[in-house]
Amino acid sequence: MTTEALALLVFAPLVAGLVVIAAPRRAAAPVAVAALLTLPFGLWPLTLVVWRGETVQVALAGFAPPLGIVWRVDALALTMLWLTLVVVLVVSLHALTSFPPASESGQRFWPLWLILIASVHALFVSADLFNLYVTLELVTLAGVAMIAIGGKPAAMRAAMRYLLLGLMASLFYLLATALLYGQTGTLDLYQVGERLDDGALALIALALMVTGLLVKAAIVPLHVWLPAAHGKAPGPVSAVLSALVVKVALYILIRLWFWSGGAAGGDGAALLLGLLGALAIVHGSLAAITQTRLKMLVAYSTVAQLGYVMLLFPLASTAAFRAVTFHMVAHGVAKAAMFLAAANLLHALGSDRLQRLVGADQRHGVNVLAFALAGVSIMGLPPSGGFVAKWMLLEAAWRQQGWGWVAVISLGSLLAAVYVFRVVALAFAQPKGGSVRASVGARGGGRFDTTALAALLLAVLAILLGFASAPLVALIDRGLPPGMLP
Amino acid sequence: MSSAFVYVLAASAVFGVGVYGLIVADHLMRKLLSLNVMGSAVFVLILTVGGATPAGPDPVAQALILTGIVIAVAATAFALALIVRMFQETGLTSLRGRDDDD
Amino acid sequence: MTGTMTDAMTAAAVETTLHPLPVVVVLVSLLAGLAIAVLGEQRQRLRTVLNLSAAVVKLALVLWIALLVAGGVVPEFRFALVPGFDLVLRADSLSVLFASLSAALWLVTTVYAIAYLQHYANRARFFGYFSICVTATMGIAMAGNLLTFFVFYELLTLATWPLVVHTGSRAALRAGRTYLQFTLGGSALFLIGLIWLYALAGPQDFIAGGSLQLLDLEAVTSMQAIFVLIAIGMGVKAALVPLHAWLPSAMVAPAPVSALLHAVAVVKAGAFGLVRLVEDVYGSALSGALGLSLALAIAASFTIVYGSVLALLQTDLKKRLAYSTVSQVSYIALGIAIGGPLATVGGMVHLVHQGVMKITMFFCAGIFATLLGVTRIVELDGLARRLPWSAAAFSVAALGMIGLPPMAGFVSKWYLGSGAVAMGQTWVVAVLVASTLLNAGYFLPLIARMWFRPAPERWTGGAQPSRWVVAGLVAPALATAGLTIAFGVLAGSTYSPLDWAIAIVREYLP
Amino acid sequence: MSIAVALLLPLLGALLSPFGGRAGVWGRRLAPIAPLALLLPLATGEQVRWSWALLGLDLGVDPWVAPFVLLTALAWGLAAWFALDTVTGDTRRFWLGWSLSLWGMALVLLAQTLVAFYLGYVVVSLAAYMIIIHARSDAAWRAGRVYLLLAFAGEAAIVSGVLILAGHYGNVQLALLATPAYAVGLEEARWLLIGGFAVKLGIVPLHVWLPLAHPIAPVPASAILSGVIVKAGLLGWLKLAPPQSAETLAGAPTLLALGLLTAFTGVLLGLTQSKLKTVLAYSTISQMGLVLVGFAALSLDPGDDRWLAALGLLALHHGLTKGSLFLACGCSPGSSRLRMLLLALPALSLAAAPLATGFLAKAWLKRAVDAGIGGGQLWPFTYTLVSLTSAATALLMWRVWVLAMRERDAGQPLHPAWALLTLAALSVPWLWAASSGSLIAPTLSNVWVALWPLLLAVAVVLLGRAWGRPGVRFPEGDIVVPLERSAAHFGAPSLPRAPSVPHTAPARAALARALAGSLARSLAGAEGLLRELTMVGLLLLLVGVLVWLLLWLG
Repeated sequence: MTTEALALLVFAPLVAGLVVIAAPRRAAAPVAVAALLTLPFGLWPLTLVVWRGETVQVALAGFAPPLGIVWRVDALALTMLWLTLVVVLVVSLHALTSFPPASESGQRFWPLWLILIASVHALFVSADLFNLYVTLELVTLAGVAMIAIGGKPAAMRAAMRYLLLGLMASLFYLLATALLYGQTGTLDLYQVGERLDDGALALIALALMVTGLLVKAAIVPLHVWLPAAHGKAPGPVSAVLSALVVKVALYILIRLWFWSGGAAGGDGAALLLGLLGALAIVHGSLAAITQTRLKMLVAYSTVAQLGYVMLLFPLASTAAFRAVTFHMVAHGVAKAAMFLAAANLLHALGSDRLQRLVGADQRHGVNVLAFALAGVSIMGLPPSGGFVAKWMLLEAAWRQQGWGWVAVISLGSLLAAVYVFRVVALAFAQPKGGSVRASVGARGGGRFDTTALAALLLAVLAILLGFASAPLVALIDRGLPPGMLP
Repeated sequence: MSSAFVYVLAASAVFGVGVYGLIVADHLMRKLLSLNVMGSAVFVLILTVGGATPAGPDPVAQALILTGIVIAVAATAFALALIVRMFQETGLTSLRGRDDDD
Repeated sequence: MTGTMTDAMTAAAVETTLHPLPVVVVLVSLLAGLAIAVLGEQRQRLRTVLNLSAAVVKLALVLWIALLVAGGVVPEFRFALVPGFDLVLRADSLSVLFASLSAALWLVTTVYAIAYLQHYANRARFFGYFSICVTATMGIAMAGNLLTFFVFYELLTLATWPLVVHTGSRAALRAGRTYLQFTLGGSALFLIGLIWLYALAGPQDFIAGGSLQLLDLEAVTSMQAIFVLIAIGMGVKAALVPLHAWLPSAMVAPAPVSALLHAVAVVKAGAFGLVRLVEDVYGSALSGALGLSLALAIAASFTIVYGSVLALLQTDLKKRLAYSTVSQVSYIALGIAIGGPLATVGGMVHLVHQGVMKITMFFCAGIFATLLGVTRIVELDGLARRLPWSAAAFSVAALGMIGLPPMAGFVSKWYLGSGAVAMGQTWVVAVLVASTLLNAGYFLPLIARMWFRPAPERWTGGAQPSRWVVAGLVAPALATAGLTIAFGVLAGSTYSPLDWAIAIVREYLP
Repeated sequence: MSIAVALLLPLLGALLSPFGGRAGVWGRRLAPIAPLALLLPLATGEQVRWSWALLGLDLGVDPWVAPFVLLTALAWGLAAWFALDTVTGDTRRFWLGWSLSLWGMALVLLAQTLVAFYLGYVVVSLAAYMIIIHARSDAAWRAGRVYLLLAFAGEAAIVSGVLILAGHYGNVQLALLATPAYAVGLEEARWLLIGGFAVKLGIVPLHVWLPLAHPIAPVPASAILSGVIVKAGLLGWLKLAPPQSAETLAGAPTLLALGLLTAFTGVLLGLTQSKLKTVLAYSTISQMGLVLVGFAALSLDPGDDRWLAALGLLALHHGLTKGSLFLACGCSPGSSRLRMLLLALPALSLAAAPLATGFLAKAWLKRAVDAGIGGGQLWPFTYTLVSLTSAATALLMWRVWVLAMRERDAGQPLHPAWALLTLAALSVPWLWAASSGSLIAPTLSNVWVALWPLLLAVAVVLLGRAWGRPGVRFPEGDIVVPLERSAAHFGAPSLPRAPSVPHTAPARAALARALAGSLARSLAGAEGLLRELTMVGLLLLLVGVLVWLLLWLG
């Protein structure tokens, strides 16, 4: 049952993506929707197993590792899969309108979209270093292609930069994989950790791998590719890139560090990673504050928010792990909502220059509301998922007397408030020549279609996460890293 | 000095050249080629570390390299397509300059 | 973290019962707010009906809760918000005091706002956030621990901001920015204090007399620091000097918002939080022993005098009222800080009294501005000839603010002053007297102008709204002015705010 | 029931008066009746305890308060009748203030708990403002302004004292305050209260509002202001700072000296005045000096109830007499012989001429002082000084007479209320003394004691005729004028000013504005600074660093 479920998760979107390329245009929508709707059925049986505290493990075609490929789903992977499912389904709702499958643009979008989903799924279920490399590469290539899909010069350049840096980072990773394999004779995530010594070679491999992943995860100062790539991509693509694709690299990094013995790199390295995270929080937030374009602002916000994840490395406690994992989920949902709302505003206003937002609330109230609600979570204000994450992270930092981390986390929320409210304030502002009093026939609220609905859905979800954190935390607790301090 | 060490040294050198080229080169084609050079270095390394086991050549290493080459080819093809497309759209073959537009 | 404090979870004297009411009462206005926002701008009649019925239902629910509480039952609802930390909604008698104030004033403010905003844009948005604002206030009232309090406290910050910037003018946006700078900055410190507290002592529910105990001298500085952090978080909203500067600039908001901000929601939430912090977390005994009460009393006293002096210097009516709020709200903190039964009663009862008085004044300021275009103090001359009822309501409230009998404000001042003397802190009397004089100095001239100066030939601005609109504006002001008198004159009767406050304090200081 | 009626009638009058039409007329018609309703509780002796009201109101007429009640009922009722026929202008607000003052006064009289008294006192103080500014002239605005400032200065002291009392005993039964057990540790409260109520009585140097405010009001309003409302201050002393609570009051001789100072200063300043009502106002100040002398004497011998009764008698006599004299101002007293008589008799009575009510009151006062001298607490010559006050008053009354004789407008009718009040002034104190057993039969010695100061006054008047009166002129309100000027320098609170402000030279006004402006600017600057993000950031940072330090040290 679990084997089929895993296969469904990976192959349903993959096959559907190929079918959409080959089949007539009319078939695109039904095929895509059908594939997407099967995904919950793939995820549910896995959830049942993992909820019992077990790990799903399947050797593909019966070959044992190291030659065979093993898929494994523990609680962390399952959490990320759930995040993927939710984000992907709602963003697909948006894409059904913004990229109608039967249209020219839809024909380009949907195959890539489905393949990207398949790649992400495959990545999260992979349990060996090389498989992770392959899937990571697939995710990157699909992502790059989707950024370039609109064909605008700026998007092309952003895609190009992302591609080059991404490929370089992959090669770093692959080089490290080779070194590790040479030393341990295995590629299995868990076995590598057991067999690794702390020799120079291992450390070099670790450093290479971490650096590569830092590039992919766009951690400051290696983030330069991200803002343009996320900022110039089409709305649904931005949403999924920020919500999922950058998390993928962090996911691998966390796996590597806490499951494959990366923590052997020592406290100094962990501290460095944490400091980079702190730098990301501060720099990303400040950069977001100074942006003049809405989507760039949101993209820089992602740079900042990813920094919180990095704090896990110096803190290295289960409390912090819980907090950071929760943060990845909460941020994923909220940031997807934010990007969708931003894309809708851009679509409606013709530009995402911030000055164009003046008075947007009167015509596009739903999107502004979605942006604001998502902003609440991004700022980490209660009641929202972001708050629960921030609370747990602060608590974890406090318990270890990491006053510096506490300060950075608090500062980060304050800075986030500056850029979020900057946007909302502009939307609330009175356009020049407008009047406080209602003009005849003025309508509030604005267009309410599936694109706005998708943004709002995710935003509300980001808020609700603040009230329903218990099940998610319970799930995360079923897959804590081995041997981690509480 | 074992032969393995020579290979490792060579791989590292080639990898370094690739990185240098990637960073310094302006033309996108050169950057792409640099990436390919880096990839080759990695394959050499994999061959080195997994090449010689007492039981003969390591099948895992072979598989890795094979898969790696496939991916490298696919990525190169994709990158080439993107470069061409970008040249058609913008007339540029480098990433210099600001990328801001409406 | 040596576990130097433990919670003194002694068996409560009253019976705590699992009950959905505290949640329902919070949800009523939330659902109403969402419905109003979703309905859109055009459905005016339905919106009005929704607004009013939600307000009435909420008031009824609060009264129901009050009856339960008076019968010795404490309805409670809890679930895990963050693992290990519960969201607790519980209606104890202190909750009821604040909740009934909010529910009652929400009703009158809704009536007023419907009339006031007759010609404003974006009313759906306004009333949506307005309702959410009250939701947050209700949550603050019902919060059973600091975490819950914090959650709704922040919700309040967020829901109020759109109201402050509602007109979207440059000044409004600037005011909104200032508001956020202060509140979010304060809440960051609050959160740190909260985390620290929980790290030190574990999750704590509000308990009459305080949940914390000092077992170890080592923890003294920590506990002081925690108190200061949280008190700053509360103090920003309660407009303790120097954290008050957002309040006067927030005056650009429409009058109903100012009324709500100053009387019920934001400022009062901060003051209520201080009450909870001192009485229910630290307990007045421990606060006193740690020297925190004295510090708070000094801060509050300084605020009282400083706010009044600045109020005296204002020439704009709403600004003057704003600084008056700065001064008056600190009476609450002062009462709590002095400690002892009398002063505590004074602080708590002022929570209600200041609410009804200040909301009356803001209602009237709004009426003056809307109907006559009067916003500055010099323009008030002879105003009572045109608007005698509003002027009367304003005057009653102003006299109450000065603390003259038989208005509500006198009762507060009486308990504060005599409580301070009873605790041997006679210097507080000087503060109260100074405040009385300053209040007289900035309110009496207004009254004199309105009633005794000749009216101008014609009024500068103002609309000619329908009779119903005028009634909708004036009736709420008269109602709250009536309450101002009633709460004073009938202070000694059963179920007056004073009676309720005394009952609360009996729980706290048996 | 009788108390409820006595309190509700003036309140009803106050509530109806502001309305136009029939309601307003009814409100006014209540005015002469409402004071008489005060006699009901006096007659029934009813006591009520309204614990639901405010913080608990206990009401009733204490025996010693009876003369005050009598005074209020008679003087206020007759003055109201007078006012109904004479007051014009903004009558709605006048009658509101009038009835509200009465309501407050009634509470002051009936109060038996702290809160009840304070409530009444505040109401009467504020409502009196409305009748003071009735004329709406520049002088009226100025008088109102000065009145309010001083009233609130007094209020500050009073509320401090009241709160201190409340802090110790809560909303205490006032009768208990007059028992020794309650005096412990309340010295500061006592002095605050004595000082605060002294404002109402016009004790020097807190008298400055009185010569401005009393004359500017309409005639009947002056009558109740000077005749009745000042007694609220005395009631404040006796109810809230009763001398009976201590063996003897430490500062009593000082108080007595202050009383004498007030008595003589009032006369001396009054003699320089050229307006009839102003002279009468200064006479009130002088008489209140005597009241203070009586209070001090009572403080020296608090066990003796006779001195308390003497104070009541003094108040009754002065209130009715002064009311009558003020009403005379509205009836052209110089225009007929009857009117001259109606003026002369109370004037003589005030100067304690033998057989007049003033003689009776003064005789009691002298006995009280004598008792103090006998107890060795006072210098013997104080007795002579008290006697001399009669001479001083007689001089002042001569001034009144001279000024009154200039008013010969025969067209102004002789209002019956004046005549009735004069009759009451001449008879009621005697009747009261008879009924309460405090008659003093005239004997040769006490008549002589009363007579020689009068003869002295006559001599002074004759001498003055011969040599000419010194041409000293003090402005109304004497020391308030320089005070106003200096206040202008400090940008005094902007109480409503008359449209033109004649008191200050332009340069000074500019300086004052500049000073006030710079204060406002610097505070506004501080505000702006606090609002800046950087400043907020710095503050937060500061706190953060502090916390950090604490952590590090702790």
